[in-house]
This record gives sequence, C-alpha cells and structure tokens, in this order.
Amino acid sequence: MRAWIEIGKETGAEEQMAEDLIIGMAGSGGDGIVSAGEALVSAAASEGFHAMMTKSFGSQIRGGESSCRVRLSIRRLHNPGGVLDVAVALNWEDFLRFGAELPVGGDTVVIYEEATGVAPHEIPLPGVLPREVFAVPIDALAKEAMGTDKAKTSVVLGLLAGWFDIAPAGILRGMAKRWGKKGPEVLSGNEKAFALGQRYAAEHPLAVARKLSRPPDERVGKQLLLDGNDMCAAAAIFAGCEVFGGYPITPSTEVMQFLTREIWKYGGAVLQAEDEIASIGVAVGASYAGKKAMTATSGPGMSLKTEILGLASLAELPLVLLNVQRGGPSTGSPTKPEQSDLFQAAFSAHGDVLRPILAPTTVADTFRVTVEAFNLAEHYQTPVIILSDQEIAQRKETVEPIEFSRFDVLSRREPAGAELEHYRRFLLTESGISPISHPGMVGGNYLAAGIEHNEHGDPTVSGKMHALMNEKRFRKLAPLERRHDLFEIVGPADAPLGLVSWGSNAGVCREAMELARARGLQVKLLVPTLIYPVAREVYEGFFASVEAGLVVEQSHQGQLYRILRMYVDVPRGVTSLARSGANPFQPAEVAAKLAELALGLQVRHGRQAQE
Amino acid sequence: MRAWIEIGKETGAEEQMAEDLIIGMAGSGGDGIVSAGEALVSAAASEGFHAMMTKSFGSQIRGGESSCRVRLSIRRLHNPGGVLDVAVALNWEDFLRFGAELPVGGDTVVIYEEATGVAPHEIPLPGVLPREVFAVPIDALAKEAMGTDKAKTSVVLGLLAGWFDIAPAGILRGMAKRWGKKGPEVLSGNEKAFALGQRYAAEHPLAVARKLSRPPDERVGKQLLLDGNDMCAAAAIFAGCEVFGGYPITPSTEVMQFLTREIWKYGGAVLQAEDEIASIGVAVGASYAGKKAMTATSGPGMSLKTEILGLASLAELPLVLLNVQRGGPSTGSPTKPEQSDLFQAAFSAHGDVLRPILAPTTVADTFRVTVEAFNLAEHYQTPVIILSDQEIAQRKETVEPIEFSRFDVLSRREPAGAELEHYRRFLLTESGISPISHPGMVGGNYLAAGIEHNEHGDPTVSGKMHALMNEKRFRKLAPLERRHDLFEIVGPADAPLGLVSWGSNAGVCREAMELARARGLQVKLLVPTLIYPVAREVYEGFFASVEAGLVVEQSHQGQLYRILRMYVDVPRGVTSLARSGANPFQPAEVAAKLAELALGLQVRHGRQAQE
Amino acid sequence: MTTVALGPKDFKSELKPIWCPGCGDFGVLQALYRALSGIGRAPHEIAFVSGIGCSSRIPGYTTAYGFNTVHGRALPIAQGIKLARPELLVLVAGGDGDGFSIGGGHVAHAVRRNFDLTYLVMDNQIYGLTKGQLSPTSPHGLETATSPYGSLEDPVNPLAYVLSYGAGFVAQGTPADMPGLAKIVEEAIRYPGFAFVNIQSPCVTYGQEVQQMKVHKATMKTLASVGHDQTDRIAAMRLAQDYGKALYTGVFYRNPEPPPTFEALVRERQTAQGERPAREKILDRYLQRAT
Amino acid sequence: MTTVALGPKDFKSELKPIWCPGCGDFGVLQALYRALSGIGRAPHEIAFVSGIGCSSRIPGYTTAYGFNTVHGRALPIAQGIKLARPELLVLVAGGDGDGFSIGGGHVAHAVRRNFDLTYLVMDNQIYGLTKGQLSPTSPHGLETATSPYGSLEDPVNPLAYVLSYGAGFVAQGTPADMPGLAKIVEEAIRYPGFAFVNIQSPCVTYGQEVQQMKVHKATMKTLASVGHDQTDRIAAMRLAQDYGKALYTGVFYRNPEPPPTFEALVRERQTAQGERPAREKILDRYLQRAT
Ligand SMILES: Cc1ncc(C[n+]2csc(CCOP(=O)(O)OP(=O)(O)O)c2C)c(N)n1
Ligand SMILES: Cc1ncc(C[n+]2csc(CCOP(=O)(O)OP(=O)(O)O)c2C)c(N)n1
Ligand code: SF4
Ligand code: SF4
Ligand SMILES: [Mg+2]
Ligand SMILES: [Mg+2]
Repeated sequence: MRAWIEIGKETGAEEQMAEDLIIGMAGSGGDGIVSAGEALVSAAASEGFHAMMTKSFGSQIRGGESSCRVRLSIRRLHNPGGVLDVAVALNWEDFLRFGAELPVGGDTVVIYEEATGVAPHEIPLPGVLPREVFAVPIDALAKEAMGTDKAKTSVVLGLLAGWFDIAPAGILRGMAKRWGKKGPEVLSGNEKAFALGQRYAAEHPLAVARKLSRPPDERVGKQLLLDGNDMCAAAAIFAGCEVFGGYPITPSTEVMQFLTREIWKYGGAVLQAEDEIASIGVAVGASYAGKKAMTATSGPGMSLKTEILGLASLAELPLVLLNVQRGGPSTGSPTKPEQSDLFQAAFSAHGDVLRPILAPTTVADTFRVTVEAFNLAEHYQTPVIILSDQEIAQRKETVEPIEFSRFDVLSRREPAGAELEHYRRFLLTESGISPISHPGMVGGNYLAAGIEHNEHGDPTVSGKMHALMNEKRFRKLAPLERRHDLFEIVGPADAPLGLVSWGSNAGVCREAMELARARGLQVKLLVPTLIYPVAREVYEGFFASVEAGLVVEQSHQGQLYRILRMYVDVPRGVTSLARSGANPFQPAEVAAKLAELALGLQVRHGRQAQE
Repeated sequence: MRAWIEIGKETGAEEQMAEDLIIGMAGSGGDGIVSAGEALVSAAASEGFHAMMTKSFGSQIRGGESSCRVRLSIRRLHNPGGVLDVAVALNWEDFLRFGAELPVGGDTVVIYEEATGVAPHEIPLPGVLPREVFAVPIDALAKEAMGTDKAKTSVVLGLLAGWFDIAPAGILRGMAKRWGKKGPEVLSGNEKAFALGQRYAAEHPLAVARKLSRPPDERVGKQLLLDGNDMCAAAAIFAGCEVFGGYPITPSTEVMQFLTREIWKYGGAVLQAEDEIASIGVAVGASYAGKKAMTATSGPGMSLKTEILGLASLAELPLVLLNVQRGGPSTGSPTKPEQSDLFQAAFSAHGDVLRPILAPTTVADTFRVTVEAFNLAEHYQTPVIILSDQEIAQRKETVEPIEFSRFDVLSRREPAGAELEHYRRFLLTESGISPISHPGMVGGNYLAAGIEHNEHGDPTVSGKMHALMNEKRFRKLAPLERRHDLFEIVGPADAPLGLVSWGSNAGVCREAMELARARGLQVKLLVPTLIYPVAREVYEGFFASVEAGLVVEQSHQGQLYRILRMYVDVPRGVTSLARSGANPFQPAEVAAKLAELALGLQVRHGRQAQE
Repeated sequence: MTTVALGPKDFKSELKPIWCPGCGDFGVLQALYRALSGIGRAPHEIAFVSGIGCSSRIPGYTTAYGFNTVHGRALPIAQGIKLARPELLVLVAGGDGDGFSIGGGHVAHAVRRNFDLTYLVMDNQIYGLTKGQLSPTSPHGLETATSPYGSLEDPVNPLAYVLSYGAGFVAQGTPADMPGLAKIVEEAIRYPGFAFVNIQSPCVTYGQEVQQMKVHKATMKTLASVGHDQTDRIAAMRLAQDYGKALYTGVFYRNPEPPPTFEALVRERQTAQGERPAREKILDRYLQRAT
Repeated sequence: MTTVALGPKDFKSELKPIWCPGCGDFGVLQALYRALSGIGRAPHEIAFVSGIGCSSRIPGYTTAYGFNTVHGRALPIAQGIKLARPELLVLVAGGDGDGFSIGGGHVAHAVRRNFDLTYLVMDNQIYGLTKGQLSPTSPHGLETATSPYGSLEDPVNPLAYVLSYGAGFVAQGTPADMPGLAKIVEEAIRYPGFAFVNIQSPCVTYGQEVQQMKVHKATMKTLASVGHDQTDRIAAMRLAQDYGKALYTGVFYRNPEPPPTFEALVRERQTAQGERPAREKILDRYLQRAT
C-alpha cells in the first residue's frame, strides 16, 4: 500500500516522505536501463529496504526495447505496484512500447533524455500531463564524465539518488564492485557520472521534494535478493532433488542454469536433454530409480511433457514439474506473464488423472511451495506441478533469511521387512499409498508400466481392477483437500465481500484489499497455495459469509474461477475478474471493483452501507 | 428396449417370439468366435434385422481370449444391451475373463462346450444358475463334419440358427461367400457342421422355445453394416478431406487403414508419419496449404499432439482430430472403451484456447458428426476434436442408407478482390472470422506463426493486441452455443427427472429412459453432440424443469458433469453417475437409479408420485 | 507454375529483422534473397516453413508465404504442405537446436521419404534465442549457460547424419562467403528431392570465438579446392567426419540420378486408381445385399 | 555390486508371455536369460526398460526391475535411471517402430552421451502390437495394413544410423541362432558404454515371408565368416549398408578404446566440486551484505 505522508506542514519545508516508491525506466537494449534497476535494487536491499524489481523486454535478443520497474519500500511488498511515482525514459519510442506495463499518472515525476528534443509539455503520454517533468541531458552528462555515453546508467542512478535520496552509499558500493574490476578509469568515470547526476538533481529540485523514508537499522545487510527461478532451484536442492532433466525455454531456463552450477556439489546431476519429452523422461527414470527428481519448463514444453506426465501418475512415481507460465497459446508471448496454463496443468493428460498443483505468490513464497511440492510428490507418489509465472520467476525481490529448521523434508515410504516378502508394489491400502521400492533394493523387484496393472504391477485388462486402481489413485490424494495450511485467508471471517486470487496476482489483491478496507469495505481475501484438487471445504467455509466477490487472475477465460465452479457452489455474486496476460491488474482497479460490488450489495439489501 | 412377448398362451405352444436377442460368445483366439459373430450379424443385417456387434479381446495379439456380443432386433438399436439372452462359452476360463462385459442372468440360455467336462448344474457362473443350460459337443460335431475342429464356428452358427431361427438363409449365403473361395470341400464341411448344429438344436429343444421375430420384408438387402472407424473415414472423404496424417494406435488405426485404401481415388493422400507429433504436423501443414486435413489417434497420441494442436488454434487453421478413446491414463487399457479423455480434449493445450468437441453416439451418428466436424473446422478456422470411443469405433452396426443430399459440405472463407489488396490474415472482424488465404494464392501472402501476432500476422509482444486476438479467437466460436441442432432432447419438456449422457453411453440412456417411462416415470434425456464449448442456454432450458437427474458417463471423475458445472448452474438434484471404463452401464441399472430419484422427489415433495 | 524475372528485393519483406547486429543470419538472408531471384518462382508460390529460434525468424523477412511453426516441427509441417500442394516451392529453415535436438527425430524420415524440400540449418553451435545454452552441435567441453563447467557429451554431426540417412543433396556454406552460399542454396533448391544445407552462421552474442565471421573467412575451404567429387558418397562421408574441425563449403554429395520424389509417387498412385468416383459411392461396399 | 552365480532360470519371471506362438521374441528372451546368467548381476541390480510394442513386453518376463514405459521413450527414461544410480545394470529394449520411428529422435543423443546402456531392438520390420502396419524398417514397396498398395518410402537403416552416431558397440543377431545371440547380448552388456544390438526377430503373424526363422537360418552369415574386423568402423559402415539385403550376425563395431561414460564424467564432476556443503548454505550468495 502506498502513501505520501505530508510532513511539510509540520517542518515548514515543502517536502514529502515516501514510504514506498515505484520507479519505471525504459530505453533500448544497449542503454543499460536494466543494469541501473539492478544496481538500485541491490543497493536498496543492502540498506534494508524491501525491494522488488521486474524487467520487461521486446523480442530482440540484443538491442530492442527494455524496461524495468523498481519498487522500494519500508514495508513488506506484495507486488510491483501500479502507477509509477517516477518514470525514466531514455527515449520515448521504447518507453511507449511498454504501455500498461509502465503507467504514468499526474503525480508521476517524469525524467527523460533531453536529447530526444521533446519539450516537457509535449511529452507523448496519452491522456496525462504529469506535474513534474524533467528533460535531463543524460547522454551529455555521461559524455562529460567518461568521454562516451557508456555511463548513462550511472547518471540515471545519480539523478535518482539525488532527487529521492535512494541509498546513495549502497549504490556507490555496488558501483565499486561492478566497475572496479574493469580498472580505475572506468570506475572513476562512472562515479563521476553518478556525481553529475546527483548534482543535476540538487540544482533542479522537485516542486514538492520527495524523500524515501529509511528502513530501521536492524534490517541493514540482512536480506536476500533473488528471483523466483533461482529461489525455486535453491529450494529444490534444499528439498533433496538429485536429478534434474531439462530443456531450455523462456522464462524457466534459469532454474536449470542455477542447478547446473550447484547441484553437483550436493551429489546430484543435471541433464540437458534433446527435448522436453526426454527431459521429463530423465526425471521419471531417476524417480523410478528412487531419487528425488524434477523438470522445469514453460507452456510449449508442458504440452510436450503431457504423455510422460500421465505415465508418472499411473506408475505412481514422485516427480516435481515446474511450469513458469508465459503468454499463450502456442509460442504466444514468451517474455510476458500469464496465468493461462491452469486448465492444462489440471487436465492435460488423457484418462482420469489427478495431480496436485501448487502456486507460489512471491519469490519468498517460492521456497515454501517448492519444498512442499517435493514433499507431496514423495509422500503421495505423484507428479506435482508448480505453476509459477514469468513475473514471479524473473522478478527480483528482497526476502527475509529463511529459517530452514521450519521446513520438514519428506521422503517416500519404502517397503521393509515383511512387506518385501511378497512385495506388492500397488497394494490396495486404505490410504491409497503403497510402499515403493526401487531398483537395487533386494526383494522389491516389480514391473512398473503405463499399462493398467494389478497390485503386483502385472498388466491387466480387467475393468474391475482398473476401477479399483483409479479409485486408489484418487483416494490417496483426498487428504489434500483438508490441508487448510495450504490456504491463506486474510480479513474478517464474516466479511460479505470476498476476493480470491492466486500466483503473482495474489499480491495485487492483497494490496487491493488493504486499499478497500482503508476505505471501509468489509473484504476478505483467500489465497490458495494448493490450486488443484479444489479443496471444497476450504472454499465453502470462505464463501459462507460472502455475498459478492471476485476471483482475480490473469487469463482470458478466468481459469481458476471455472475450476472452482466444478467442485464448489460459488455464490452467484462472486464473478470472474480476468484478462489476458501482460495487461496487469492494478490494486486500485481491483479496489474500485470491490467498491462497486459493495454498492451493489447496499442496493440489494436496501439499506445503508456498513462503516 | 427388450421384451419377450408371451404368445404361448394363445397358440398353445410353449413358445416366445423375441423382438430382440442378445448373444454373447467367448473362446480363445483360435476358436473363431468373433468370425461366428460376424457371420451372424451380417446374415441378420442382410435380412433386414437391426444388428449390432461388439468385440472384446485380451491383450494377446493371437490366441488369448476373445469374445463378441451380437444384438439383433426388429427395432432400432441404441446400444449393445445388458444381460445376455444367449451365452456361448467355448471354454469357461476365457468366458469368465470378460466379467461384466458378458453378464449372464437367470433367463439366459447358456450353451457351452461339452468337452470342458463341466456339468450343466456346475457351470462356474458366480451367483446365478440359468434355467436353460446346454452342454453341446461342439468340438466333436465339428470333427464329425470336417475331420478337424476347424468348423466349430459353423457348428455354433447352426446351433443358434436352429434354436432361435436366426437368419439361416443369410448365414448359408455368407458361408458360401467365405468358404467358397477355399474350395468345395471346405465349404461343404462347414455346411455340414452348420447342419449338425441345427440338428442338435432341433433334437434338444429349449424348455420355452424362443424365436426371433422377423423384420418387415422391405428392409431386406437395404442396410449398411460397418463400424465407427470405417464410418468416420468414409465421412471424412465425403466431407472433402484430402490429407490425412496418421500414426497407428489402437483403437483408431482402422481410420488410417480405410483412408489409405480409398483416399487416392479422390485425389487425396495419407502419410503415415514417424510419430503423432509429425502426423498432426502433416495435417496442419496441409491445412495451411488450403486443403481439408485430418489426423486420428487415441489417448497417448492425443497427449503428444497437444503442442501442435495449440499452434493450429493460434494460427487459426482448420483441422479435424479424431480421438478414439480407450481406457486411460497412460497406456492404460488399449482395447477397452472409456470416456475419460474429455478433460484433455477441452483443456490440454497451454494458454487460453477454445476448440469445439463433438461426440458421436452410434456408428450411424458418426457420419453426421464427422461431416459436422469438418464444417465447423473450415467455417471457424479451428481445430475440432471428435471424441469417439472404442465401443463405437469398433462395433459393427446396421445403418440406414445415408441420404447424402441432406448434408451440406462447407469450405473455408477465402479472401477475394479488395480483401487481397492490403490483405490482413487476422483481420479483427465482428464475427471474429477473417478470410484465409493459402500458399499459391496471389496477394494472400502472410506469415503464419505460433507467436502472438497482429492483424497482418506479424509477431507482436503487445499485451493489448494479445487480448484482442484472444478475444477474437473466442468470439468467433460464440455462435456455437446457439446451435440447438447439435443437441437432442427426448421426452416431455416439463419432466422433473432429467438424464444427460454422451457418446456411446447415450444409447444406454435412451433405453434406460424408455424403460423408466414404461414404468411411468417422467423423464427426459439430453444428448449433446457438441460437448464443448458448453451451450449454457441449451442446458439451462433443459434443466429448467429438472429437479433431479443424472449425468451418465464412463469415467472415474464424471468429466462431462464437471465441465457442465463450470458454465451452467446444474440443479442440485442432478448428480454424476460415472465409473471407470470397461464396466459398462446397463439400461436397467440407470432406470433403477431414476426410479430411486423419483422416489426421493416424492418424499421431498411430500406427495404421491405422478403416474 | 509461373516463371518470372525477379530480383533479390522482391523477396524482402517489410518486417525489420530483430537479430543482433552482426548476426550471421543476416548474411544467410541475403544469400537466400539472391538464390531465390535466380530460381524465378514468385513469392506467392513459395511456402517457407521454420521452427523456433533466432534463425527460425527468417520466413517473416521474406515476401513468401511463411510459417513460423513450433520448436523442432518444421519438417513434418513442410511435408504436409508439399503433400497438399506439390506445385509449391517449399523451403524449410531453422537452427541447430531446432533441427538436431528437439527436431532430430524428424530428419531421417523427411530424408527417406524424399519430398522435394530444401532444408537450411543455421548452425551456430548454440541456442541463440534462449540466450546461450548448449546446443547439440556445441563441441565437447564448451562452457555455456547450461554447461558452466563444460559440456560432457560429443556433438551431433549434421552432415554425417544426413548423409547416412541417404539424402540426395548435402552441402555446407557460410555467410562469410555470401555469394558462395547463395549459389549453394540455389543448387539445393534446384535439386529435385530432399536437399540439406548446413550453414555455419555465427552467433555474435553467444557463439564461440572460433565460430565468428572473421575466423570463417580465414579458415573456410571449398570442397572443389580439395578435389572432392560431388557424386562420391563415400568420399563425402569421409569429409563430413571433419565437421567441427575443418570448415568445408560446397556440395558434399549430389545424387547424380535423383530417385522419384514422394509427391511424384503419390501422384502416380492417385492416377493409378483411375477415374475419381462420386463421393457418395464411398459407403457402397458396406451394403448388405440379400443376394 | 554383488557377483553371484545365477542360471538362466533365475531371470525368468512368473508372467506368461502373451506373444503369438512362434514369435521371434521368445528366442530373444531365452538368449537374454542366458546372457544374464553369464553376467552375474542379481535381478534386483538390473533395471530393464522398454517402450510399447510386442517386443517391449520383455521386461515383464524377467525377474529384474522392469519399466514398460510409453511408446518410444525408453532411452531417455533409462538414461534417467542410470544417472540416478550408475551402479545398476540398465538394459533397454523395444521394437523397430518404438526405437526408430517414434523414438528415433532419442537414439543419437543416447549414443553421443554414452551412458553405459545396452539397447536391444527387436526388429521385425513391422508394427506387431497394432496388427501389421508399416514400420520404419519395412522395405520399400511392402504391402501392410497401412500400405495396401505398397510403401512409398525407403527404410531406415538402424545399423548405419547408430554407427554414424558414433556408437562404441554395434551388433546384430537373430533368435534363429539363439546361442549366438546370447553371446552377442552378453558382449553388448559387457561393453562399458552405449551398446546397440539389432535383433532380427521374426513376427510370425504379420511379418514378411523372407523374415521368418527358417529363412534366417538359411541366409544368416556371421561377420567373422566374412573376415570382418570388429575394430574397423569404416568396414562396419560398409557392411551395414547391406541391411535388408544380407543378414549378418555378430559385432559390426566395438571401440577398442572405449571413451569414458557419461556417468563417469558426472561422478568426476561431482568429486571435483569438493566437499558437500550443508543444504542450508544454498542461498548464501544472495545475501545483500552492507559492506
Ligand atoms: C517446445 C519448445 N521448447 C523450447 C523452446 C525454447 N526455445 C526457443 S528457440 C530454442 C533453441 C534455439 O536454438 P537454435 O534452434 O539453435 O536456434 P538459434 O536461436 O540458435 O538460431 C529453444 C530451446 C520452445 N520455444 N519450444
Ligand atoms: C504414443 C503412442 N503411439 C502409438 C501407440 C500404439 N503402438 C503401440 S506399439 C506400436 C508399434 C509397435 O511396433 P514395434 O515398435 O515395431 O514393436 P513390435 O510390436 O513390432 O514388437 C504402436 C504404434 C502407443 N502405444 N503410443
Ligand atoms: S543471439 Fe546469436 S543467433 Fe540470435 S540474433 Fe543474436 S547473434 Fe544471431
Ligand atoms: S504380432 Fe508378431 S511380434 Fe507380436 S507377438 Fe505376434 S508374432 Fe510376435
Ligand atoms: Mg543455434
Ligand atoms: Mg516391430
């Protein structure tokens, strides 16, 4: 939640303290705008700010447009925010290409390259004329500092540090680290550029100065800063993953890249396979051999993995599959986030299949969710899908140090003693879980297969046995629906307004809810970690008080909303708020919808709104 | 619907006339039990009976158990029926392997091989002792006729013709055709075996003789007899299919086998590809090139085709994809029917995708559905999935001659004239349908792609354009939901009891409804041809009067029921009646459930049942 | 089939390539424009199919009908096009990963079916589009984003593979010699059957030092200059073994007696079936006559 | 790794094969039992992976750990097993369709990674399980259920392909000489690296006349009898060209200096990384220190 605290009245100075600042920057590939964002966010993180950064690119590999959005706050952040507080445009063409991803409002401080030749009152922003607009000779200042335009990034950092007091010490430390390696000239040139930027800011003060409030000292130097893909890979190692089968695909490749650097140290291995079918094959083979295994991909790869995913379900093999969702269908929009692979995750394999789907909501959350995914996979002997998305996967976020001792790491239940005497791999137990052996284990020998089998694993054409085995495979997952800990409910239990959201959009809804409650609306929010199977009980409990509400997600069809309807009697007043990817929801927008719903309720009830 | 008409009382003779007869036979692979069934059914078909035959095998290629079920009637048939009227067991081991597929009741006439050494009162049927049981020396009679046991099939045919008066002339004609080629000895040996069978029957009359009523003369020689796969392939040719890309898989392979015999004559071609991915690739390529194209497969192949299926949706290419469902998941039960690939058909591709799904209910219906599939594909420029199943695909059925003139054959809308001047392949029209060109057409040049595109087909990363294109791709299919002609509703419009069923199970429900109505229940039945998208309006209209009911299908999860809930407020009293494949529903069973529901309604309403 | 006089520019579309400045694929594109202008088929008679990758963007930069399909599946889709409309000129292009990793299973079958297709692989020994991972042609030991300590496997040899699949035309080129490449591509297009050109197309952003244009210029050697006989398959096989070591350009093998193409056999079969029956006859054989 | 004295019967499971009487796969199974009894690894130390097809049923008929996976994917799954537990003996089996049609894309990569796997293909030149359709090794012109007027394409040559992929061990056998086949299979298992055996295993139900046991017995010729040198890759290539014409049995090629296996390189890499850190250290590098 954002707030400008007007302190000018008290101090007499025309100055606001900002608790939260959103900066959006765009330029062309060579401009280093993304490095500027990275420098900013890591400086801020080291000084104890909560920070978050998302990047967005055009389709070029090099050159082309690129942008980033940095959000800094003294409070915990849930999403990269809506309208920018500060916009930096190295050129307008590139900036405008990002449209709704970099929204500018009347309060936005706009900083742009003077050399574009655009006059401050003519900046090409459709429908808005911000009050504070600065045409800065960024290029010229860089040349002044270094002789070339290479130091533009440092000028921008200087401007931001100067105007908003953002972590100048941290930025300088970062510059020393980054440029120090390239020799003293490069470093001093950049330092000079930074100083020129600061000076420019000092000489051109904002009409209403805005300084970023500082976080408490005890936070300094204690935070992690990383993205969702790295977090997922790290969590996989923590959870005991020993084999990863992968094939590169944007935006999931970094998971493989992390693991192929690290996993060997832990006795594991990565195999980059020839395609996604082979990569899930490698993981399934490793799991059959008794090791924890994982594969990761995005939409097109998911589609290819479908067949072997079904095999893993039928052969009851543990497996973790990460899908970092991007814009679909088909090749779609590979660099943009979307939440439109949920239907596929739940229903892609042929036949009657049930496999758990989990979704993280933030980078920090990705750790918990990944460990949980391995635990579920191993405990229930099933593939588990983690549905992340491009935003969580590739955005950098500050994370509190993880208390590893809080996490249990489970392993599969192996047969022992008498169980191995006449071992039946698919024993029809009450829980539906049968002890699982692996090659190398004396007495555990059995035939695994994609063909329907009897308790021993031998192929059968019996319809009766098929029904029993289907029933077993569903029965074993039934306890999942009572895992209340995999759902977070925020807000008053008896609220008549309800929000449901998942994945990266949950963070938007958290803030939307806070906005709405600040305006006096009685709202609560349900964020599922377990997306599928649908935990009826949890939703029915949540919906019990709800008369109107929204299921908010980034897909054309509103896929979670539809899936909920399959199993839950969703109240009529609860509708789907959904749209295609890369058209992000803003907290204020969701809050406004809630206000509308509240009004509707008042009309319906024919009485005054509650405070 | 079955009925033994007691005519004994009038004529004084202990004899019943059967309007409908269900014969189940089982033996081991070499016994020719399936040929016997085929001979029977084609003889009956040529004499004007409505006839239906299903086969079922074990997993062996040769040898192993095999069985068939033949149903003959003077009335139109909707399903292969439940409890057998006549059971023929060449040995008990094999017969029993088919369990619920060959159910025997107290009224079943049981005929079995005497050489099994089992006494008639000791036949190993669990929980039932049929009143009429005959141990016949089938093997011995065959040897008497031919010197070898090769003529067992003919003995069985003789027995059936003798006892039940089934089309003896037709059977003899068939034998002449089949054995005539092998020389006069073989033919006369089989004829003799047939005669011995007839004689045996004459010498061992049934306690209550049962003769099959004869169909009206005008039906003689006028029927087609074929299975669903052949029907589908024939319909594809009629609809103008010119390219078929395939890869063998049970139980869909016969479609490719038919086409590879026939399609060349019509200027088309079949390519057996290296796998299912390539086979759908071939079809998509052909469609892009402007020809009507098709691919066919079963579950595992569907899973592999997922990615390119998504490409066809995004690139808006017409395509017909047949999935002959078998038991899943994974390799599952390849020779058994199931209706468990519906979720996959609707939701397998990543991203937001909508493609129509059609399902035939009988062999005859397969013609209409296949032509419709091509029409929808071409008109809406979309892949269309036909969900058949092993039962429809491989059962033989009598079909009335098709009135071809009743079928429209549509083609895609190509651009012409001014449209080609600044051709925009993905023009955002009101209907959502844009004229489609193909290579070779002057001025129609464009880039097709799996990447999201603008109206010209050029790649775009714009979230706004992505939303517009998603919207277009869904909008164009919206009219489908108003295609009332793709739904059949039988029964009184105001019935409080409702049945919904699809695919091969619809036939069971038709008969169930008739049974229930004969018992005075007020029931109606909805059979959708269009399974997805869900036509809300149609279902809401149907459900308006319904207080209780069933959605009947052959899958563990009750997939249609769940999909209906996604889009329709299904009345609470309507529940799912669903179970795994190869455990077929019986009409009587469904009727009994309806009776229960009716009772429940009465209790609920606190008043007497309606007549 | 129309034959028209066209220049390279007639094949250039308005779409601006998004390749990195200096990418080898620019040169390939130029060579292709030039080759096509020598062929004389109008853009609308050409279907140009690709998979996914930097290189697979190429159809969009031509005025032909383009189909930028999915990763690794260009060949099956191209075969479908050719089967449907044998009169078209069908070109296929993609990267080393597209063609020999995910798409590797389709190559042998495209070759043995022998459709008249021209398959251009822009082999940069890296995954360009996904930013620098191991490709199937990356040499053993190469350090990439997915092999930070060096790759553990031997590379694929596209030339040797396609030769052993029995292809009738196998060649190699590099944009470092653009006119030479244009000639090779033109010859490949003219070959009546499946033709494969491996193009060593440098990735300036993620590629190895030794795979850059400058090095190519210094090291490339035409097959003619080593006295190679294009009709000698065994010799071609032997020279192909040097893939990754020497950079030979030119035609490794050209079948002097091209066998009939798949589409020709299809046409023959269609003709052999005689006159086209009415579609309404299709069910006749299923009629259960009573006589 | 335990070494125990085991007889062929120790590898025979209770499951009764459902192959057609007379199917060549029975002989393959016998040969395998015999080969395994010569190896001395206990059944529980063996993982036996297959795809789908008549031939792919084979793991179920042994007492080893079996994995009858999906059509065409046995090799990747086997590689996963070997990567996870290099100490296991991993066998892979399947049909010609499974291995060279749908699974064809995986073969080259399995070969070039060089896991220590033994891959047995029961090549009957037909799709048995689906009842007699064209297979990739079916000869040109063959009439099958899907080629009623004869096939239009040239067959795959498994021997030549695998040799050109660079495999260290390539052999061929037939159950018509069961003891000979057993020996070849045993040698393949003993080869430390990827080993491929093409087994001409007749399909009595849908196979061609010329591919039956009787004909094999009459025409097979050992490679030794034609004076072939197993270490001569070029000669092996030449002889492999006769696939489909002559029935050679024995070892076409055995690399006299087997290179390190993939699993050995993996082990090396793991060791090179030094002592295993605590898993809790995994996020340390992301700490934003203030100094
Ligand atoms: C099914 C699928 N898997 C993975 C990807 C991601 N991907 C896109 S291009 C590519 C490889 C690019 O390498 P190459 O084919 O050599 O082409 P280049 O970019 O080097 O020209 C990959 C892995 C994808 N788009 N689809
Ligand atoms: C994905 C998939 N496609 C197709 C099939 C059907 N299918 C099963 S086995 C087989 C081919 C069998 O031929 P081959 O591999 O040569 O084995 P054989 O039966 O001849 O031993 C096919 C096409 C399948 N099970 N899965
Ligand atoms: S990444 Fe490499 S292959 Fe891709 S455009 Fe850039 S230079 Fe070319
Ligand atoms: S069909 Fe052929 S391969 Fe299959 S079991 Fe029978 S003989 Fe063997
Ligand atoms: Mg490449
Ligand atoms: Mg075979």
